[in-house]
Amino acid sequence: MGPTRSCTARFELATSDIDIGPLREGLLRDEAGAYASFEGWIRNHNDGRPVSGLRYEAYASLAVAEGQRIVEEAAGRFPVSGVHCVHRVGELPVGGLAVWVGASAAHRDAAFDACRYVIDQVKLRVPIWKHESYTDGPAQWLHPDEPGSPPRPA
Amino acid sequence: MGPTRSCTARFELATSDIDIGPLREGLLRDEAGAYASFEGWIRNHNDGRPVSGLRYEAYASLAVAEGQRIVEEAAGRFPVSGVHCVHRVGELPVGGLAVWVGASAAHRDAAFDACRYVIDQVKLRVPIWKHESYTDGPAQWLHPDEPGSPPRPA
Amino acid sequence: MAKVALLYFASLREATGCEREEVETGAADLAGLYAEAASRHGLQWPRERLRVAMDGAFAAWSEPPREGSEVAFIPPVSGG
Amino acid sequence: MAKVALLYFASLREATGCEREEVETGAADLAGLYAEAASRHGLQWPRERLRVAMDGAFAAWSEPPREGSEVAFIPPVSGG
Repeated sequence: MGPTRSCTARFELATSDIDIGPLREGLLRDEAGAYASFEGWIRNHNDGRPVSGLRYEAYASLAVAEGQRIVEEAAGRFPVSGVHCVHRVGELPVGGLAVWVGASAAHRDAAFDACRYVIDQVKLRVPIWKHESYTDGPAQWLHPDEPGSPPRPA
Repeated sequence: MGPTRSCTARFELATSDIDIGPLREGLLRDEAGAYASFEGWIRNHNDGRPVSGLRYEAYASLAVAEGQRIVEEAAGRFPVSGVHCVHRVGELPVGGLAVWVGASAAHRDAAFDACRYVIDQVKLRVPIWKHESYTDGPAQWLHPDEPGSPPRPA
Repeated sequence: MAKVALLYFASLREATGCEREEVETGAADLAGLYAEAASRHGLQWPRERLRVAMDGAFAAWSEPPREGSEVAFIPPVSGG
Repeated sequence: MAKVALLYFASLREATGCEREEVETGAADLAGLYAEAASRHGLQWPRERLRVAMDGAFAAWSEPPREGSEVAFIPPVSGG
């Protein structure tokens, strides 16, 4: 399944800061009346613990393949003009930009829906892991429980 | 009804181009992990007709009061850190930025929901009108029908 | 009788040919005030499709016009 | 016997102490290959919590390991 209209659908990993200005401009289209974007920023807390920063690690080849599949699914499901996602890997400080998603479309329903679909699926499926550092204890890898899954091993 | 947490909620009219860089930065918060934005751009077509540009007119004092009410409603309904909307008035070319909405929050549900609420309500309630020019005929004011409403007078 | 200023926007301004007019009215409510304006200018909009604002806040059609107030008849909006 | 390279990420890499190892395996499927690795390194993750990829694409646990392939055991992801 892929887009049937001519439409940009692109996923990338970034090893340095994401510059959103040109990414947004790459989605401008004369026929597009709506643009929705999402950004994930590093919070200063997680699960009640004070976060000092983090590092993202990816299984790069599979992450790019799975991310590309996700943006193409979004382009096939929703009538968008373009959809683009960039995920950062490496060290990030509190406030840093971890992930950006942008979608342009003739109408706002499709722009919002595509943007939401991409970030939700990226968080579920793309092999990227967060190594979180705290001000109150040792750093750890995050491996979220799925609903109903057995507890994480110690 | 207003926000019970400390939270930015702001609506503005702009008479010149909207500069989104500083608007986005104004919503950065160390406790916010999610940012959603929406932009409305002038399309090159509407209802099947080729659009050459348009002009927005507002009943400014009421538009600002109603817009402010909307962003405060969003801040009260959804756990956001900040929500901001700027609507352009005056002449705009195809591709021009008509309206911008941004919302930051600890989690992405609230950021998306607040952003969507604001643009939906702004379109329904804020006294701003679109005067659209076409390449194939005379310009006209747009007054959308509400569902079930009697036809527009000639 | 109350003296009020009427504001017209978008296609209502095109239809009346003015953006503001001062009138003396004996209308009991804002609905009556609109009926007078519609009759004076030949406005085609049924009141049900409009909203009304007095002094910069939305108002009910059943409110009486306040002396010295500014009243706007609001056709369906198309911002965003 | 098949010769495969195993990749470990995140806490699995911490647990094994390596990001890549070459092994000869007689396992009939990828599930058996994981059982060998879990036993060798004392891995605590039950297979049900992991996914598996072969040569850069997600795979089924029932697939046999391909000679010369690269196999990754994928713990729950936390990007975004």
